[in-house]
Amino acid sequence: MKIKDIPREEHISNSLSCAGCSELLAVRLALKVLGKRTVAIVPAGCMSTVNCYWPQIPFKTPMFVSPFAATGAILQGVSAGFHYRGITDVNVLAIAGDGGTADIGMASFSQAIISGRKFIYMCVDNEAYMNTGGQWSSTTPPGALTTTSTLADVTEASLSNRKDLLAIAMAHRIPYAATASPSYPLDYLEKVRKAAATNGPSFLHVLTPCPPGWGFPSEKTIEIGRLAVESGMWPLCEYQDGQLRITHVPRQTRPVAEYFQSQRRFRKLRPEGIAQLQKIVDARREALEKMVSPRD
Amino acid sequence: MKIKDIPREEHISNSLSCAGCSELLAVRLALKVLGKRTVAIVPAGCMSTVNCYWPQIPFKTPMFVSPFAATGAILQGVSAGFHYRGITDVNVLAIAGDGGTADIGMASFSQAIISGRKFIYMCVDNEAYMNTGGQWSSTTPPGALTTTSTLADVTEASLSNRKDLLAIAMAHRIPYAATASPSYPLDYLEKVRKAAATNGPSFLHVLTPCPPGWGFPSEKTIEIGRLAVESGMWPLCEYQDGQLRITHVPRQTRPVAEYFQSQRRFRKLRPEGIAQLQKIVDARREALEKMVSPRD
Amino acid sequence: MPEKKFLTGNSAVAYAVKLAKVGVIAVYPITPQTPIAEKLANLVSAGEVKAEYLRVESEHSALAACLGSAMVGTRSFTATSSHGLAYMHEMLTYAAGGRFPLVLAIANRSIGPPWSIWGEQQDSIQQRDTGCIQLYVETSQEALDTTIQAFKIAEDPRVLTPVMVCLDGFHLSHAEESVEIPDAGDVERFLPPFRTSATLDPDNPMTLAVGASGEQYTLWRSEQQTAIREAGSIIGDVDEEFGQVFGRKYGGLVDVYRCDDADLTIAIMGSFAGVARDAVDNLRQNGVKAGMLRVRAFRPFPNQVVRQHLANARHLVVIDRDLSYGNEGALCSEIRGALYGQGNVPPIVNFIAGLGGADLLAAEIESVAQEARQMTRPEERRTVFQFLENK
Amino acid sequence: MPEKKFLTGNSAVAYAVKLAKVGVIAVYPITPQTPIAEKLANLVSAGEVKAEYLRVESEHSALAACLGSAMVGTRSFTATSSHGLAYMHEMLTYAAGGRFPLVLAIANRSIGPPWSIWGEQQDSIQQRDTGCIQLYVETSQEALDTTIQAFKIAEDPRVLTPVMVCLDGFHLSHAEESVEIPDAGDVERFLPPFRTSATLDPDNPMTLAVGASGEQYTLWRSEQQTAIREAGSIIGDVDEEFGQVFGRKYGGLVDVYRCDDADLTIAIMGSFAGVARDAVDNLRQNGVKAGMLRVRAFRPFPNQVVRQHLANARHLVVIDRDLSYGNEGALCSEIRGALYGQGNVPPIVNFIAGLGGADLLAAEIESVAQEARQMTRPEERRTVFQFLENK
Amino acid sequence: MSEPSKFKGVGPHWPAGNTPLNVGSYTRIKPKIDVSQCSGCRLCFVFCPDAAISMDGDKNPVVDFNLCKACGICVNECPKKIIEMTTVESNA
Amino acid sequence: MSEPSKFKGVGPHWPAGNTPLNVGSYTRIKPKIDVSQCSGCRLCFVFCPDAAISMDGDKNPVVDFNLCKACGICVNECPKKIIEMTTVESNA
Amino acid sequence: MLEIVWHGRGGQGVVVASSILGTAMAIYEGKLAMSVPGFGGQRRDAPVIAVTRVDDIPIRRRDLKADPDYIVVFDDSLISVAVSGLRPDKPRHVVVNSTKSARELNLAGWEKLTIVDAASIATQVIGSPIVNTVMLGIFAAATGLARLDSVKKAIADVVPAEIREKNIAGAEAGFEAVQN
Amino acid sequence: MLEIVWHGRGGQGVVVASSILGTAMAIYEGKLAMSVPGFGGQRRDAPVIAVTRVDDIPIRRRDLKADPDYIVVFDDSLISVAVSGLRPDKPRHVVVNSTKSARELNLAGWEKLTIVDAASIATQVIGSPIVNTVMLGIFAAATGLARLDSVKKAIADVVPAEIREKNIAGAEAGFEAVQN
Ligand SMILES: Cc1ncc(C[n+]2csc(CCOP(=O)(O)OP(=O)(O)O)c2C)c(N)n1
Ligand SMILES: Cc1ncc(C[n+]2csc(CCOP(=O)(O)OP(=O)(O)O)c2C)c(N)n1
Ligand code: SF4
Ligand code: SF4
Ligand code: SF4
Ligand code: SF4
Ligand code: SF4
Ligand code: SF4
Ligand SMILES: [Mg+2]
Ligand SMILES: [Mg+2]
Repeated sequence: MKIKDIPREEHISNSLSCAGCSELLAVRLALKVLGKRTVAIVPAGCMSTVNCYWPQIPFKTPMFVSPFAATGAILQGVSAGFHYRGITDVNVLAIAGDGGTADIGMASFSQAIISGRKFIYMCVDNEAYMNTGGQWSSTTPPGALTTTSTLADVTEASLSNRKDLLAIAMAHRIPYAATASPSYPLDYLEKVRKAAATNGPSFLHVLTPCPPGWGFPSEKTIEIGRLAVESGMWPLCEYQDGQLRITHVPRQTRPVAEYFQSQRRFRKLRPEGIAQLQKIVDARREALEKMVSPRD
Repeated sequence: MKIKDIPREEHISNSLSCAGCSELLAVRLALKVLGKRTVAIVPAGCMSTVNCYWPQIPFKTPMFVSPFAATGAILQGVSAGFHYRGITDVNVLAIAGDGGTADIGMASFSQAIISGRKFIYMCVDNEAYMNTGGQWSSTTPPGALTTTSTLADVTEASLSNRKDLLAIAMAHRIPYAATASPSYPLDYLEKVRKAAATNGPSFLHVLTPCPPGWGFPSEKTIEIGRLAVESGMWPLCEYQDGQLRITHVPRQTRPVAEYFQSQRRFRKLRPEGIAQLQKIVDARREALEKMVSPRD
Repeated sequence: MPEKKFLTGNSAVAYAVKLAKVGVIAVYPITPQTPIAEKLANLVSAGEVKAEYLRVESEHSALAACLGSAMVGTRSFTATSSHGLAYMHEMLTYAAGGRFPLVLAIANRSIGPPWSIWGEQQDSIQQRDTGCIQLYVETSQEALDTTIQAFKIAEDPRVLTPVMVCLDGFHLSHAEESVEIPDAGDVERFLPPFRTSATLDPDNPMTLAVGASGEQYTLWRSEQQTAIREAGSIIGDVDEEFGQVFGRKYGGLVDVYRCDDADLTIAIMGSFAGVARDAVDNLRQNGVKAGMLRVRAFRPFPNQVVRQHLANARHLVVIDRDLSYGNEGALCSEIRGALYGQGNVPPIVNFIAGLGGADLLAAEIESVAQEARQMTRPEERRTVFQFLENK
Repeated sequence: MPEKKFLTGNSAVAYAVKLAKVGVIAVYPITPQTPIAEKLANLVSAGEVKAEYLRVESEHSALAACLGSAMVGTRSFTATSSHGLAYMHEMLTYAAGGRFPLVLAIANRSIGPPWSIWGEQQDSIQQRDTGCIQLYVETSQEALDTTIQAFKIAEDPRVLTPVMVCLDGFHLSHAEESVEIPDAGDVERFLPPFRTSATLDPDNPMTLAVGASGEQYTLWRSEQQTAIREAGSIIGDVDEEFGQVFGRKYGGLVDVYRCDDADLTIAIMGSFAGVARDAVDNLRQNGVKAGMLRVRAFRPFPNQVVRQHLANARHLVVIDRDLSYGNEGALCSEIRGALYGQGNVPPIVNFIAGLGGADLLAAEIESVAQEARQMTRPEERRTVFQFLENK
Repeated sequence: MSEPSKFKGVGPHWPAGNTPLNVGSYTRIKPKIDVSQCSGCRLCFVFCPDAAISMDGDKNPVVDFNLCKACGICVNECPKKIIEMTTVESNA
Repeated sequence: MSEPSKFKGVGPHWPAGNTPLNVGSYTRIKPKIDVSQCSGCRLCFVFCPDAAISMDGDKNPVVDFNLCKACGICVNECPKKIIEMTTVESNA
Repeated sequence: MLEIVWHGRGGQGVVVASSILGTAMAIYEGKLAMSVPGFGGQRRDAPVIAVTRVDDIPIRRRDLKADPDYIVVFDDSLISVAVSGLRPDKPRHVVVNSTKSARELNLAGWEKLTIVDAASIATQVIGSPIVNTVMLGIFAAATGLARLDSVKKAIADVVPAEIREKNIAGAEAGFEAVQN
Repeated sequence: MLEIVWHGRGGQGVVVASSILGTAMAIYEGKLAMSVPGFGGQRRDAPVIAVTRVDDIPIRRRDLKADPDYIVVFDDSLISVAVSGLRPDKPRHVVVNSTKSARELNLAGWEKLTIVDAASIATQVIGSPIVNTVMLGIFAAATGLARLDSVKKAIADVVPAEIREKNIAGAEAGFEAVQN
């Protein structure tokens, strides 16, 4: 796919989201690829709240505001219902936050994967409960401040203290899963396409920088996303047929410090903490490269 | 540890379990190693039902019958409460079934691991909802009949169609996790000891053959467990400090067919299915060996 | 052709689901409901029921999955009990507020602790404020017939509200008796194909379950209230029509037994109505003009018919297989509400019985009835616990 | 030394939790409760509160975690709203049945759909049958004082039942007003260290939350009922004692305003009592002998005091910020139950108002009151929805 | 608050794409594009979260002030740096 | 059913290890061990789910008929095959 | 109304026996019937009861507190339990599976008494010691309450296909054992 | 009872301003006060209001439907909204942040009117265009309702430490801008 091939038709606009919201951007772009015949299941979270309050209804495609914990189950039901009625040309898409996926939604997420039904589960991860004002979630990165975690610096505990949704989805042997970023639209949309083409459950874990929540000016949204990838904080990978691969190797790799300094949420992170995290990120990058490189 | 070192003191007896129940055996043996100062959190399931009905109270150590979905959360609370009160000499042990762990309990299980608190989460896995009469759970193996899954034979879908709790726990980077079987008491109890010694969350996934649920005579309970290990259906492994290792390599390896023929629940499994499963098991064994062998 | 079978209440429900041609079934096991899940699983794998059978991980998800399938135009069914129903609480509110026409069967059971797998109506009573319609049945036959009626009620364009069919755990869910299975063709004629208003349809895109506040919010809520009150008359109509087609009807909102001239009335819900009937007969043999009022519809609560049938009662025994801790049995206080302000209302004994699966015997009802006859002042009130008074 | 601060209802609750020296806090975010969770997180990380702060994955788990910590002898606290409270439903029943003395703060909010983050009391009303004590407060000061009282009530050996402190979302949870923060030493004297009966203790091993049936089951349930009824008097005593120590009290079960000689009474719960007071004053200026009855304790329901204070009322307006779909507002039907059988009871207008966060103005109450005055026959009943009647 | 529902469907549901409010109306600074220098790379169009930029013809990006929230992303991401924020009097 | 609670604690909780019923009382077939040949390996003791076998002294396994459910595991697992099931008249 | 109480142990098929008799009476004998299983999560070997009620008018009670006209005991270790506390106010027929004599079973006093070694019949005919269908045959012959034919049809309705024939044969064998 | 209504946009600190004035009145001016924030999940730039109520007796109403004695407008694009529909039955004082004249703002009719370019003061003194504390100073000076000193103390109570001093300075600057 090329930039020029990105469809012009818009399926969502006039949303009440904050300026520069990349969750909204992720949704907007995904719908362009998935098209009109897509039904969206959107649990409580920013993407429902800013898009569901009467009389302002920004989704042009069918959308259901789902109970916070139930996303995976609603997906199963919708997918099974279409299947029962022999309807095969509709994409079933969930758009859930990190809290809605990794925390309260974990059980129904997990079971939805096991169900083997056909759907796309997209987690838009802004690494906190933003709709309620930015509380800690289990994907909040070490060293990041939230309104309920004032963790001032990295501690041994805090390092393991984060759920890796891709790893969890892989542990479920999901047919297709990937990490992505709207800052890399072609990589992202290619993954959306593959997810839609998967005959079974698929999972997209999309990092969605949040200006007010992370503390950066709204015009930097795309830049921050790029920085996350280039600093190794957010590797772009893909898991298919049991194989993990890296889909984009950044030309230049930046120090994580740059990433941390770009956002107020990391302001309490001290040099030692940053150094420690740099090590971890380097280690992870290595491990990842090993993991994907064909054995011997 | 030697057989002779297994403490004689009994902490549970006169339980209403069926004859030859290996869940009860797993609990009985674990309590021997953990001792008097152990509090057990037991969600709805056979291990609570057969041990909690007034006036028949078989546990001699403190026990709480937990709501089905809440095990992980109760663990967090108990562990935090002890910590707040400065009590450090009590083992906090959960005894949950496969349904209580892999299905309804998945979210609280997942969060409990991330909490980093100190506890032992033991899943006694009889591969179905036995307390309610043997319905499908997400750990029911392919080809096994339950009262809600009459799946007559192995299908592509059914193969991925099973949650691997060890893999999921590893994806959470849990400090200590292991698979075990009461048919190998020394291996099992050594793992219980290590779990108790872990300063953080630990997970024990124990295969517990169930005579009425699986359809074999009660005297075969231990034998079936051995067969599971020797046939490669239930590898005994351990995950510690990010490393996975095999703790017991069976002297002889048996064909999975033997395992399937030993239980009525597999009666509908046809030869092709068995052959297919043999392949999968062999592949898994290989993969596992590779995974644990130090890289080059 | 109708066919006679010897069935438990649970099996009767399963056959009703088969006859209703349900498209999606999502049930999570729990005693005493489990046999419904198992029977349906068998019917599905035997090809007798052509439905998608979903194995979800909890009751919250079971009802959520049904919402999902109903939203894309598929008739959907779930069933549960006790802790399972409690675990569904949020979803019940959601299904009712979203006006999703679903049918749930509830095999009534107590909620722990104290744990008890046995019968009690606390589980569904605790859902009285969720906006779901609640129908309580007495026999296996009524369980089957009411489940079929429930789909028609729930899907009526004027109603579009979930219906819970409540059957007593074990006493009804597990006891077997003769049941006539209606002819499939008749049922197909009686029950039109699934209709719903809120759908996820790319050809008619909508946002479902939107947000609102103040005035618009209140408007939707008042419509919800109108719909469930309306259901009051529709429940009666559907029962009547059912009677015409199948020759069996149950009185709609309430079922009365020897009530007309009764000056002592026993109000009750569910399968213990059987022993209440015995008690009524015995009392009458002993010269007490007794009658029974069996409330079938607890939501919507039939204030008016209750008033009608209790107009002449001079003594009232209300049997609750539940308890609103900190007040009294729920049926009792709702009946007080119904009779409020009427001329000389009867004094009430609230008999809390059948908790934790306890059997209830006609004799026990009779002795409470005798107590009730001693009470004369309308403001007198007594709550009697089974077993404990004689201690 | 007491200290004056300008606080929201939410902050007031957080300060109460601090003063109560809670040991474990497990709160999951949800609007409008979230500021409680955030304030407590700050106090903990600032070292002002020495408690374990648990970040659980849901409200079901939040309450479960509190059960766990209470079980090992630690005073524990959680707070929630709306869908969060609904998601706790099973655990509320569990905490009450297991007799665990916990305190929950509920920032009242509606439950969707229609989604609304705004105030409404439906969420806690839906929990009326779970066995938890429910106290509704009017001001930030009362929120703080009642939360402290709640621990003492819940932990009383005669009660051992969870207490929900309910404050209206936004109107109270987010509005700021003057609050006097009691002296820490006084609170320590007023509130003894945490006591509970059900503990996981290796030195005194027990099995907690056991199963039972029939007679034994009924015995435990009757004890649970006795305890929560008993709480009725204890709530009053604790309020009295609080008054002696801190110079503020709230009337215990109910708070009355110009009721003694009133022949039109407005019954209400929560922070809208303020405008009800204005309405009463205005009505009196227009020659209507009006009064207000603010129900503080909805569970246990204070049947007797309600009867007492409404003995002379000739007209009654019951304002419900909730609705039991298929019947009427919950406060209304519970009041009917309380007055049942009394000599000439007043006709009631049930005013359903403040749904989905709607403001309620004194004038609106007054006009409904005028309607009520037109009604004379006790059996007359009217349900009036805010906004919709004038349509 | 808007007038209550006239939509005749049942329940709290609403036809898709109904947006009486223009979210762009809040801000009076808006991007100005010097189309003369525009390469037509479309990145501004792609990255605008609010679908406020459309490509009229194949070359010229056009900003819809009714939708634009003035986040500045287009300004930041335009490789040619030909977009700048300017204050507009009426924003619609 | 047993008599209602006399235990004075509050709520549905009960002192640990109270078991008025002997689960062994249901079955009248019980294992018989030929201790003369016993090696003292203790496997029967280890594998008995119901804690019905205790090692009296260091060598002799003893079966408590009140606890034994006659599952047969000990018979199956005894390496010396010196345990057999026999019908007993009274089982306590 | 006639009440039949069934006594056995978990695994012996007491509930199924009651269900089969109920089916026989309700479907093939033109009666109204109800079968009430002993409630609760019994596990193997624990005592279990079930009650079958038969009448010409609708049956209203669903409890297990029966005043039996017939008492069927699958396991003679349960006899004392089965007959204890029965008022002598009406004739009751006791049917027992046992190798013992009436005296050994302390049932000497009962005039309506049928003792058959159903276990060995079951082992021979069905190939397992599960006596429930054999006892049904014995019950039919000894009491005349249901025709053997009805019992056999009911077995066919209730018992899973793979073991159907055997169990019908078992019922026949039990029936004959009494006839002769 | 005096009612002050604050108008601004999400991010301009309207709610905090109301909270600060309430604190000043309640804690430092010996009055009773209540601050009612505009409810709901406003996101940046959306119009927001807040109401402060001040009285000598307990304040009972908690709604946003005020009949303001004082109207404070942080963003002059909101003036029309702010003054629309106000009955002329009582004197109301309007305080606006603007560079425009009364006529340009269509406020010519109002005798009690204070217009100050608070934005530039804020940018100078605080270093950001967030005008809420500056407007508080202006409000204090223009209305005399609260002493500057009380406002400064209240700011110290409400505003986070790191930006406290600047905002106090901002209030002072606003106050002086009116004084002179
Ligand atoms: C059962 C339940 N608990 C809590 C909430 C409140 N709630 C709504 S959205 C939300 C946070 C969502 O966070 P996330 O899923 O990460 O999505 P985001 O807003 O960050 O996009 C919370 C806590 C709810 N709606 N339902
Ligand atoms: C919320 C809820 N749903 C359902 C149940 C019913 N239930 C109790 S135990 C059980 C099955 C337990 O299965 P598992 O966890 O595998 O344990 P096992 O009995 O197999 O040892 C079920 C479904 C319940 N107690 N609570
Ligand atoms: S808070 Fe963040 S995620 Fe939510 S709408 Fe605003 S920018 Fe988007
Ligand atoms: S069913 Fe299986 S797991 Fe449950 S008690 Fe019996 S043997 Fe044990
Ligand atoms: S400023 Fe933001 S919203 Fe406006 S056009 Fe540019 S990218 Fe779109
Ligand atoms: S980003 Fe710049 S160059 Fe590219 S299309 Fe937009 S305005 Fe033209
Ligand atoms: S038969 Fe089973 S229960 Fe009895 S002693 Fe042997 S192992 Fe234990
Ligand atoms: S297993 Fe056999 S040999 Fe070993 S101790 Fe037991 S009886 Fe003796
Ligand atoms: Mg998020
Ligand atoms: Mg299991």
